[in-house]
Amino acid sequence: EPLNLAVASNFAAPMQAIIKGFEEKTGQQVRMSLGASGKFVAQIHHGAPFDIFFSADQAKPLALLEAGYGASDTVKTYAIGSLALWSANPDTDVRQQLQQASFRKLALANPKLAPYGSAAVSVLQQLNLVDATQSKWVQGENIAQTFQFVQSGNAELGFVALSQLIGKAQNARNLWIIPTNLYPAIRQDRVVLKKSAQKPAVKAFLDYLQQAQPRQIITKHGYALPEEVKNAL
Amino acid sequence: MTKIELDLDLPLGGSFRLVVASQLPGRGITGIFGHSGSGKTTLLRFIAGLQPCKGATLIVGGQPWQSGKQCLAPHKRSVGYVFQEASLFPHLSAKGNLDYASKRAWPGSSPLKRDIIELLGIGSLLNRYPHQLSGGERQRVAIARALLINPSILLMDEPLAALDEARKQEILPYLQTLAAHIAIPMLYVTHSVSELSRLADSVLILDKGRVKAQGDITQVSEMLGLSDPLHPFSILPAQVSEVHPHWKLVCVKSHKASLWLPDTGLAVKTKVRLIVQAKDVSLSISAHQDSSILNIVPARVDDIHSQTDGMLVKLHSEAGPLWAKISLRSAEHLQLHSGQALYAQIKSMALSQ
Amino acid sequence: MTKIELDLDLPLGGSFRLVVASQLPGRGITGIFGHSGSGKTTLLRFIAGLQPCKGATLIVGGQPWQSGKQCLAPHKRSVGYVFQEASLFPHLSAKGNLDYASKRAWPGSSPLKRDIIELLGIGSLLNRYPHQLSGGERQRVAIARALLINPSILLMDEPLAALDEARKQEILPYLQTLAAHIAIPMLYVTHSVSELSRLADSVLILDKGRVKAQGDITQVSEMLGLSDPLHPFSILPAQVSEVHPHWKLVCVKSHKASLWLPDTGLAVKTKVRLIVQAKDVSLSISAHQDSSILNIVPARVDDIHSQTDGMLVKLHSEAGPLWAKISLRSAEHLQLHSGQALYAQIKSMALSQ
Amino acid sequence: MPFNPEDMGAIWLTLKLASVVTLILLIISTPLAWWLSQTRSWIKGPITVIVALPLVLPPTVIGFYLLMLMGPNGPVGQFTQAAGIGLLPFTFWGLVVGSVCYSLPFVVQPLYNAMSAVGARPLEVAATLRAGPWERFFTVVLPLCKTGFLTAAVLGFAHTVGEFGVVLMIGGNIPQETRLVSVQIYDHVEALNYSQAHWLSATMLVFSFVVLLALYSLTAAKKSVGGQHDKD
Amino acid sequence: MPFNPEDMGAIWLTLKLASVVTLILLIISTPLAWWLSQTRSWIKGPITVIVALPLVLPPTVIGFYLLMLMGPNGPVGQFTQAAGIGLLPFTFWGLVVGSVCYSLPFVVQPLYNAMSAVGARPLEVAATLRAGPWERFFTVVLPLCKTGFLTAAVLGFAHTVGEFGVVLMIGGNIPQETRLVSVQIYDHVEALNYSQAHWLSATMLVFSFVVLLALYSLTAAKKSVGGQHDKD
Ligand SMILES: Nc1ncnc2c1ncn2[C@@H]1O[C@H](COP(=O)(O)OP(=O)(O)OP(=O)(O)O)[C@@H](O)[C@H]1O
Ligand SMILES: Nc1ncnc2c1ncn2[C@@H]1O[C@H](COP(=O)(O)OP(=O)(O)OP(=O)(O)O)[C@@H](O)[C@H]1O
Ligand code: MOO
Ligand SMILES: [Mg+2]
Ligand SMILES: [Mg+2]
Repeated sequence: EPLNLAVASNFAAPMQAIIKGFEEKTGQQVRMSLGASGKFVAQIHHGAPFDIFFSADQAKPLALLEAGYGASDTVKTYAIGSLALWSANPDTDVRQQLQQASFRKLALANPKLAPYGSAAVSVLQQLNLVDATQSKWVQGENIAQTFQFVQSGNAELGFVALSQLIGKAQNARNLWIIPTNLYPAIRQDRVVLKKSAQKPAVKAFLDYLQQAQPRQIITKHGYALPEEVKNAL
Repeated sequence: MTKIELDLDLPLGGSFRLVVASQLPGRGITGIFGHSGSGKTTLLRFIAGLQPCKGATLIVGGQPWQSGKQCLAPHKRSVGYVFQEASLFPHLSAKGNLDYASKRAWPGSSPLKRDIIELLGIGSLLNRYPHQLSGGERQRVAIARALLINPSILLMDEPLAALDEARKQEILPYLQTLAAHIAIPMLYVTHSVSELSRLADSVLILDKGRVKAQGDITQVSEMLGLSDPLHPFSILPAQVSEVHPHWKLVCVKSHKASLWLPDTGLAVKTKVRLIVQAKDVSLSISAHQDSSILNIVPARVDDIHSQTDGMLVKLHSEAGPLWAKISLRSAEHLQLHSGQALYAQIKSMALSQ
Repeated sequence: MTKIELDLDLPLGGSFRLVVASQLPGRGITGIFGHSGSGKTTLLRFIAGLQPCKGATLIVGGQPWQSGKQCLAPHKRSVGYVFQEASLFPHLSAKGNLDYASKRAWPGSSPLKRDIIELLGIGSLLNRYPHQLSGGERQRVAIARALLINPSILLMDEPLAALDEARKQEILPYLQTLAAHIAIPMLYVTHSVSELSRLADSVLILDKGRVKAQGDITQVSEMLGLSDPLHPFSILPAQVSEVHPHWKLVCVKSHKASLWLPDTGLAVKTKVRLIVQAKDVSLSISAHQDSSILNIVPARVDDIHSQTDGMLVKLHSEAGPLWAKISLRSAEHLQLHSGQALYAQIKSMALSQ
Repeated sequence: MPFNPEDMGAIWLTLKLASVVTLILLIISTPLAWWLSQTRSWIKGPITVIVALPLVLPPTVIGFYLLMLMGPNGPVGQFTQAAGIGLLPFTFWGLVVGSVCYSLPFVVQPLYNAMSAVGARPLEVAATLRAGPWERFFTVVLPLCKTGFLTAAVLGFAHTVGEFGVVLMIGGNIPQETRLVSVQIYDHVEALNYSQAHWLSATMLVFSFVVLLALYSLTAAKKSVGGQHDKD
Repeated sequence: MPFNPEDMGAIWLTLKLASVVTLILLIISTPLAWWLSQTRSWIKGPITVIVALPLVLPPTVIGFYLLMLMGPNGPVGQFTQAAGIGLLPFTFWGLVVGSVCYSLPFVVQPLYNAMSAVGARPLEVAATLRAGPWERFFTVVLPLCKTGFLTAAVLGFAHTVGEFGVVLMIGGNIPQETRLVSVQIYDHVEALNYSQAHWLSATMLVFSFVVLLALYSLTAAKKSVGGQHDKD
């Protein structure tokens, strides 16, 4: 019986690599469903056959736990996202443009739906730029759309996930990795669903996540690990 | 015998109402006659079950097709219907249209498909689609289709209106034979008095939705003959008494007189109906021997009507009652008066049966 | 004068080809005559611009409607077209259909809308939609619509086929007057010889897509008169010489003879065309004085044809060439032979103009 | 660029779904459209509108409501469980139900229009030629509505292939089972695998073009006469 | 539960968009459908299919491609900039363009079918009654295709109201400008604000039902005769 994972879209790439390693190692088949976290919650409420839910935030696993769908003591942060301000034009100085509000559109994820969005709003609040920029915001439903707004040049700059820029050559002008003190950590939590709590495959996968190889994959994709953040603080 | 008993009262959209309570004969051809808009099509549609009518009664050959609310569905009524417009299926070729009928033909002996196609002259058109046919060609295919369903009543709504005279002359006798031999009744809507008098055994005359007259064609012939007052005619029932192949004539006995008419292959004893147009009857005081007019019948003047364009003379002739239309000048010249004895002359070639 | 010059060679779907190179007169009524499928409708469609034809020529009243590839669009051709099927706009009421035409009428003096509606007897139907009209009613609305566009040519494709005799008798003279007074040419397709001979000044006879004969009706009358070999007729051009209101007769001069016919309000000097059915002509050796037959004309036997149903006699009469159809028995009785002198008798009431 | 096995699975699943859904849609819509075209009842208007109504909600939201209905606590779910079918969401047949609901108007409407245009006469003629209601339908209405059926099938098929909001919601994006090409392309785009997305999109376009064109030519090749009721 | 001002703004914007898009769709589709119904050219088939083709891609993906095309580096974007219109994404008119592209087939197809069903005869009659091509179109084709136009308008309107994949992608969810009800409902569902979502969905359904039914009754009220070319 395959292991069914529901994974927030932004974590697709690292999870794919992790699953590959896991399957090779254990022979256990894994099926990954990608999607928006909110959708997974609705689906889990209505009998979706998932075993573990890797959310894009902390609120949703908690809500599932409270609604009685999550197994107690299985909520745990599996990765921490990093926010970046980015422009597709290599000649743009993103920090300067943000300060002067001299752009047409600023892309960010919808703060109601995506933690990257609320993080971006916090950054703007910290920098006192909300009023100056709000009329120029364009919001993506998720961080992927936000990235596309910027990448297609329709928004001159935007708050994207650092993980989205991994492997793409950048310079110091058009990319600003936002200091973590400007926004609350974007902790992405997972939860095991109650009906799957006893499955050996679930346990095996959670164990595997603790190993070095998957942890390396996560950091390589631009995420931090909870322990490392703690260390950094 | 497929007698048709009808009783309906059918209002159509406010201003028109068709009221018919009648019995139509179960064999032969019944002509339905009436002005444009008098309800002929509506009557045929009711009989076919296409025009619903609350509370009507329709009994065909003893079988109730409708009685009050119980109504036999149209496809369970054994009718062949030639619509006033040809109404071929546009998605089928002429052949497809015919096959549609022959595949579903009612059981029983039926005329040969090949014969029907030949008679109607549509053999070369079979692969064409309706939009590739001329008006008359479409109508002929529609007639063939209605015959091929092998119905027990034929409903024909001006089937020959789109056809040329020659074609009509070919099809008319065929329909006549069909009605006589297969013994299915035929309701035949037409505007043509000559078609009517030639074909119909019995007639139903509609006027503004009401039955104006009905009965055997000889019974209604006076009304029918006067239905177009300017072109009156008389109908004489007759029986063939002799056949003269040499002269290509037959001699028929009508009332007390013998009349000659063209031989169209009639056998002795056959009953025929002669239509004598009033304008074809001339009058003479003496009986002329040196003219080409074969039929010279002693007669007595019964009545004289003055019309806008001449005199209409009602005659008691030895051949039966006859109308003669003559000019006022001739009437004066002959000093015509009621009771006068004279001779009615009828060209045999002007006689049709 | 809206003379119509035509030159077309139009293949239709493989098996049919219409070839006409001809000139049609620019005034009066031209009858288009021919069997079902002979190409009448196709010809009308070509003239109206609805049937394209490569490389054809069509010149109407000097204006080129088509010359080779240059082709005037249908809506720029001043035609009124009564289609073989009524073809009313289904989304418009009868009134809407009429208004569609009258709103777009071509400039020029035109008959009064009120008069047209009254003549066609459609005043009470104006608010109905086409599907609420009977077949004849639809056709009448279509005729009115074609008249209301006030065209300079009228194309009529069997416009009266769906109408009853009485209605026809009302409309025919109107169309005649129209063609004569407004002086627009009319191409009139019909299967009815009597309609044709009554209406048409000139005739075009089509046969399998080719022109079989064409010309003034008297020129083609022999062919026309024999077009249905079983019902031949002759056409005599004549002129009114006297009017006798008392007798309701007029006297017309045809060739050397004077003939009487019913007075339909003709004035002296009016040119008329008499249609004499061969079956209405009887022969006698002597001239009878005591009969109601008014027209007794000296004649000489020109030729005798034997037919399946009698003898067809070609006469040289003082009234002009005449066909007489008599039985073989009469022929023997009268010892008929070529060159024989005798009298042709024609009932005046049988004459129509 | 060749497809990975997941893409292949998604393509196969999509074709299967689109074919099944189109078939079911035609089967459901035909009587519905026929009834709408024939009835004079006052509920004709409301029913027509109700058929089109799902369109005004975003597909994901429709999916959400379908999920509630078909879930273990929803009335449909209770019924399917009682009937021994089990639960529909997250199964192939769940996708079928969802797609059918959502694409229904695109199939009903063209059929309804085509059927209305047939008019009464051909049916009357068929009735006098002994064809019962069913026969009339199959021998007259169907052939005269060919264009309408073609349109209906094209719209139904294409819309099912492309639709993903409903499918994502009630399917759960499970590989081999409910992961369709549309979802797969969406995933590729979301995961920023653009070249993969382009490739799959182009394939879908070309493939659909060929399928639809073939369907179209096949229908148009036979004498197309529907609607042209008479020529003089 | 009353609406918050954001919801009200979204409702208003949605109606505006759906009306504008439906109007533009009808204006574009009418000549296109007419051409398709009249032409005998071989490209009729391919064009018909191409019109339906966008359907096979998921709306979000269409939106993605539109974003690229209309962006500063895309050909359309370069053109609009050169033409002084500026860039279309994240503007109301960008949504209009996107919705028009995506809903086109639902409007073209019913019109095409209705127009094909008119047949040649009424046009021929109108031509002999001195009506030029335009006049024929307006006085004969339009009234005879009323049902087709109704269907087209209903499908186009409903689909624009409900569509959100394309709109999500090129709209940017800007209040008063590109934040539509569909997006709003979607957000509520994603954010697990279910009661808010139910409320808004119900409103949209009821409202659309009323609008569509009114549209429907209005058209049906006038003598509906299209298609029934003759009765005996
Ligand atoms: N649906 C309808 N609503 C209103 N009136 C109608 C309807 N159908 C027919 N009529 C009217 O009923 C009358 C009878 O029509 P019907 O078709 O039976 O006439 P008909 O005798 O066949 O005439 P025709 O010889 O011209 O074909 C006509 O006056 C017609 O206008
Ligand atoms: N589209 C077509 N394809 C093939 N043949 C056609 C087409 N249209 C007409 N025809 C044929 O052309 C011939 C002439 O047709 P047309 O309609 O002109 O005849 P018509 O003289 O008007 O006959 P009718 O008196 O029966 O109306 C017919 O034999 C018809 O079958
Ligand atoms: O990771 Mo998300 O929930 O698609 O923004
Ligand atoms: Mg009738
Ligand atoms: Mg014709």
